[in-house]
Amino acid sequence: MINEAPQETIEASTDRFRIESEHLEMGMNGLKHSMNVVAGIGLGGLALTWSVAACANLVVGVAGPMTGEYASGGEQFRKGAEQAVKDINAAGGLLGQKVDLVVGDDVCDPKQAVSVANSFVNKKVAFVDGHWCSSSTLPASDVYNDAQIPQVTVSTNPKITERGIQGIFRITGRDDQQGQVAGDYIAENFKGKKIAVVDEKTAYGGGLADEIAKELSAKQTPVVLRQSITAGEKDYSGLVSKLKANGVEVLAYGGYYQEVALILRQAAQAGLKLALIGGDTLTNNELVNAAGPEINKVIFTFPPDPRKNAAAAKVVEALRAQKIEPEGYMLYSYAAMQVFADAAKRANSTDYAAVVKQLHNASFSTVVGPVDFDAKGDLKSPGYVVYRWKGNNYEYVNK
Amino acid sequence: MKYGGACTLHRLRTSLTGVDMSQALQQLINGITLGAIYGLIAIGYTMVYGIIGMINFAHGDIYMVSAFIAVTCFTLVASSGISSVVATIAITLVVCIALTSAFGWTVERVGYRPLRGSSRLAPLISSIGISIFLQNAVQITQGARVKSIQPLVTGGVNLIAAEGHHGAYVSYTQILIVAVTVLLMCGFTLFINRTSFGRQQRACEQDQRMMQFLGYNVDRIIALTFMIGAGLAAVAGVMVTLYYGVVDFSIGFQAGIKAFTAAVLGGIGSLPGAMLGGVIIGLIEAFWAAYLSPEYKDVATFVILIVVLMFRPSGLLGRPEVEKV
Amino acid sequence: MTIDRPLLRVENLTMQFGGLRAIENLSMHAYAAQVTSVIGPNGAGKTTFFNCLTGFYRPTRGALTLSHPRRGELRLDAMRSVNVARTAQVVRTFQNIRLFPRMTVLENLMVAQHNTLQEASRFSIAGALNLASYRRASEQAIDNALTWLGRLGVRDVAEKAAGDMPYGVQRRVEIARAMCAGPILLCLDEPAAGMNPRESAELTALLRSLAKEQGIGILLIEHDMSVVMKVSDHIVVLNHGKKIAEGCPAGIKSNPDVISAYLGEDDDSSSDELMPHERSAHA
Amino acid sequence: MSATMMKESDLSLRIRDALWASVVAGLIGLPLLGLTTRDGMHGLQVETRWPQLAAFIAIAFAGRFVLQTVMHRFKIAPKRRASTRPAPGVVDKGALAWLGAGCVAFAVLLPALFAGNRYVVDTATTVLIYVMLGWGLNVVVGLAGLLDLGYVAFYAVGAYTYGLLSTHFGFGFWQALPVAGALAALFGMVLGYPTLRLRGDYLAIVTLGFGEIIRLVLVNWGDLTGGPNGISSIPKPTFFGLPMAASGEGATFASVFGIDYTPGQRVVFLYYLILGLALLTSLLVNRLRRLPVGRAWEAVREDEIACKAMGINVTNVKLSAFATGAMLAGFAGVFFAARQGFISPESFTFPESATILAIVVLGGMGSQLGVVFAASVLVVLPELGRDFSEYRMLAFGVAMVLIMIVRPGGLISHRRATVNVPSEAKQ
Repeated sequence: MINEAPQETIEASTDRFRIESEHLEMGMNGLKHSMNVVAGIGLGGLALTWSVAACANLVVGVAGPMTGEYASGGEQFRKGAEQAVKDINAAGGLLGQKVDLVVGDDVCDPKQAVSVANSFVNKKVAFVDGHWCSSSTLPASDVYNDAQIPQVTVSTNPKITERGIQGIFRITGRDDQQGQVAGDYIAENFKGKKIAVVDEKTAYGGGLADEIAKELSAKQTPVVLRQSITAGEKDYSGLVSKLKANGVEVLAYGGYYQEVALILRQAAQAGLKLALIGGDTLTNNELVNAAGPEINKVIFTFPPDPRKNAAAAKVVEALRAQKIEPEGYMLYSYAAMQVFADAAKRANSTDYAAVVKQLHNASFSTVVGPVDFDAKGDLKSPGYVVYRWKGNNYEYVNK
Repeated sequence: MKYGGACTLHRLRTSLTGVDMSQALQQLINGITLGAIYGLIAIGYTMVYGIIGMINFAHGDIYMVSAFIAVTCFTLVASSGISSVVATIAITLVVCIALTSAFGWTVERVGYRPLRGSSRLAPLISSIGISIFLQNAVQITQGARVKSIQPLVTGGVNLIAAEGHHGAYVSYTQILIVAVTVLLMCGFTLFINRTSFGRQQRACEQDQRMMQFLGYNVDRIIALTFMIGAGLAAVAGVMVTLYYGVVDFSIGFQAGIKAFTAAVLGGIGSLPGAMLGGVIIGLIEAFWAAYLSPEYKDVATFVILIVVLMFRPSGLLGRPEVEKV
Repeated sequence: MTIDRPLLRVENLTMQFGGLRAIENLSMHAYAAQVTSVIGPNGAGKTTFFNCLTGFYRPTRGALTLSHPRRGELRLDAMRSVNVARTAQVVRTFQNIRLFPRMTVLENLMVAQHNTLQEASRFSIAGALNLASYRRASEQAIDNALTWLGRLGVRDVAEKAAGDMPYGVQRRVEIARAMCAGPILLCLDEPAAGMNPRESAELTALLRSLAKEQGIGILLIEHDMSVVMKVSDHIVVLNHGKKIAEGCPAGIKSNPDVISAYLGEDDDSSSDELMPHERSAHA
Repeated sequence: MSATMMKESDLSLRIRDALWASVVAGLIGLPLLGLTTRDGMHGLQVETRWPQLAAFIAIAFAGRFVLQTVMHRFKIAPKRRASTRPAPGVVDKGALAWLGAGCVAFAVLLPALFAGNRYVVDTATTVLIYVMLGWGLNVVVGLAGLLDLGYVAFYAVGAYTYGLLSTHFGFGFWQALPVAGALAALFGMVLGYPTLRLRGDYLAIVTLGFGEIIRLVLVNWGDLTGGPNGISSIPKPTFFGLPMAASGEGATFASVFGIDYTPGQRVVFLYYLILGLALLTSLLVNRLRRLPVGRAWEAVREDEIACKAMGINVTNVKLSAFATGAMLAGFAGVFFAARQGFISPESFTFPESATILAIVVLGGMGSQLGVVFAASVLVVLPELGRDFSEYRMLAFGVAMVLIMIVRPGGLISHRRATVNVPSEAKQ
């Protein structure tokens, strides 16, 4: 009687939760219950197999970090896919079948990514839109390759398409490409300024920063400081005072927006004026409030803003009507679905070989513009453009 | 590790050439500020440990919750048209401490009281469970996006203003943080040493059974201890929100580990120890990050902790336990 | 059995904690096949003496020398507690019983034979493969254990958790465990505490026979005078860390210093200690 | 009459108690449920969710009240001082043995029961990895009583050993396995050494520190470990040299056994592989427990001083425990790397250590079967929750708390004696 009250308060948090709490109780009262839990694996499995059996529709999957640190990125990604599927079904489905979308949450954790991949295989998905993080896409793609499921990702780590997997495609550029673009921009526009290249130790950030550094040295632009920090920290005063000591004016940063916000704020607090250049993840509008007034110092590379495409106008409208701003990778996720649907139509089947063949050879017109994949599965013409944040939205930088 | 050592040495050489006093001073300031925050959280760990001899793994997340409360509160106050900075901070502090200590109480009631007297690991696990729960509860109810407020206290003092922007700079926020911490520490020490509750609390640390026989409500004392710990974490939460201005549901873990390390380094169970440990760790991080390799600063922290414990198995200020035969 | 050369020689042993002298210039001998008792009022430094002897404390001054039948002269004061038990084969029990509470009584006794068994299990490899050599060793260990449990009359609890046993039983189990470790000098810290007269009478008989038939030396700390007087060949009386008397039971009983040491004690719990048992001793 | 009086009084008592509960619910609900902030055009804006908060408080009240009433009705006394000693076996040995056998049988048949259900088999594989880790940590925490919060470090050592040996020197799974085990054991001893003098929570934080150090080195020592990119395309284990592939150069499992290859085969093979490893682990640990070293582990947990007085070298005993536990983690790590084909520091963070420790404690320390159940709960629960992913970790946390409260000794708190009186000696 001492302990129960707060349990109730916990239970209260959601009705869904109570469904689960049934499962918990299994654990509680010793053995026979626990036995049920072991059977729980079975039940879970059965439930899934049934759900597969139940729907004769065509199933496609979208996978990304729906929870956790990068949840907002995953959310954009999911919304894009949902919209695409909605539109496809509105247009009478695909090959006469209604399309169902299943969502997989990998929390950007490689282990969970594999688990998600297997559950997709189980649900007999015909196509996977994702994953979002490079570190999830890498292990998951093995499973999809195994099970012969075509996949279109937005992960930018070069390695992904370098492993000779036939069925994986990338609808964005690669870190090395955007690194180049960023590097060039710095070399041209910040001549003679003191430049530092910093990255947080993530698969994404490290790769990007290395590419920027490479490009800078190629352009004989000196870098006064090359540094790595640990993502997830809150205190970057060490880095800031190091930048200050080196009189750095331009900071090229490889990493996610959370750290960017903190670095900018702490730099401002230490009275250090910085221009910051980063990669595609800085499109996330969380950065706006997080960085505060500093936001206007942020420059980043991103593929041409699809919202400005005529082809995207309808979709953008539809999304805005639902109070969803189609920012970041939302439209790319949408485009991935489009590409698959298109390829399937041309192949007149969702069979792996046929679809992949189409994806490799045909060229598609999507909300992000014309899409052409090369032999490795990368875009033939990955355009990266430089943007600058202005208040609540970003715009092209006119060189 | 070897590589790490090598590269740090290299960094040391390169950075020492460009180093000037002002940067050292700057890092000293930053380090102490950071240390003050760690210290405030560490006291929570150390008090709880002192009284029930257990780690409260949820403590870091209580601090995280308090940071979120602070964000909400700041926003509310701002929108309610109160412009005075002092008033804003005061109100927020009060609200945060009140609500957060409620969390502290709940944690004790849910995760600890039912398990009193059972194996020492049971409460450890339940507190890990609570910590996971809090993180996800916040993520669901408050959203996974980072919350951020505009800097409330701006400006500061240039200590060595001389050679351009190479001066050491103390922001008013930093001064505020250190000041509040010092005040709190003094008041708190008095509270523990002078008040009757303080005496009861310390008596409980000595011998709970006896206190029970003497007719004191030990449960109540323990619950209060948790609430006080949470209250201090709340202050830390507010300060961090002021200092960094950016909060997300994952800040609890990092800070928790650091504060816990601080508590152990200083000698778990000792209040001055917790503060000392906090400052030491803050300084290690600040200087290591500035002069050696930022990516290895946590390694440094833990290595130093281990070395200290190898020579002083019960921390810097902890009373060494004699092997009772 | 020759009692010419003492088994244990204590030469002006001094143990100091900060200002407090727990033991001061204690010199005494203990012989094989004999029971030597160390008595004295509370806080006389008896247990401290045991802790120095068994390597838990490092003496401030003085020498503790054990003449080991096979290993020769061993300086106990220079040894770590592990080696005192392992090399010098000086095994002790504890005033506040220290069994392994959650393990069964039998397991407790097996742990006492750890080193022999570990030897036999050859880094656990022979053990893991359950080779004959190891099986034999462990079977021997088991019935060695059972024998000792039998000797102490607690064999029926062999498979019970040691911690759940009543006090008296735990005491006897602890003695059995000590014997399993194969001591040549056995140090018992108040073995009779918490035993009823009958039990302590049995204990007395047992200790004597242990000393005689096993030929081991027994050092005994005991408050129960009836036991002490019956069992001891030699008694050393400590008070405030100093030796105030030494000799055979009869001599000690009549020794005025001893009487005053006990009766002089302002703490009367210890003063009445001598008298009643006196009577029972005569009876 | 007086009886009704009684009822009345404790009814009001219960109501007051429930009110108190709802007050607390209100206090903790207000900042989380009641208020929230959203990014507005300029800075944050506060939104209120009074209905949810009200519902929350109401449920807290009702729940508390009902609970009290139930407890009152069925006279369930709140157990305040749960016993330190494991409760006398929940069931008798026989039943446990049968249950164990049942689990093994279920495990062996599982791929057949869910033929072609890749997901279930794969999840079961994950469960078994954790079972193996749990049994390994059990040696350190459950038997030797050394609280280790950095266990994942040895798991990482194993995984990276295989990852590096296979990608750089072309080691196969089976060659790498012993190497990794040995290396992990070595680490176990190296890391164990400084902690020998420490007890309880000092030990905890130091081991935690080691875990973090290893992880940070993995992240930052890019030249060796590939840093955050980790190591990818790690070869899958082979069936006695026969690859599990559609058509490799030379013979494949499928071709040799004259069956046509399906990707499912590999998953099932991996499953049986880890099942085999796990069963071996179980045998080993069970055997060690019955050996002098195993008993010494438990003795050290029970009373170090008594151990010294028995002439047991506590240092060696502790180190052997660390080494054994680490070795098993190393094996598990190798399998993990082989199964994932990709490893990166993200997989070896503190929460992982916490989960493994939780498995050991929830299972009931020292109980192997308990570990199996706990691992199933902690792995399957989030999986079942995948479809409403947000709430799954929430439930996970609650589960840990609830299990601890309901069974502080763990699911199965039952200690088997390591030695019995031989039957012929009984009389």
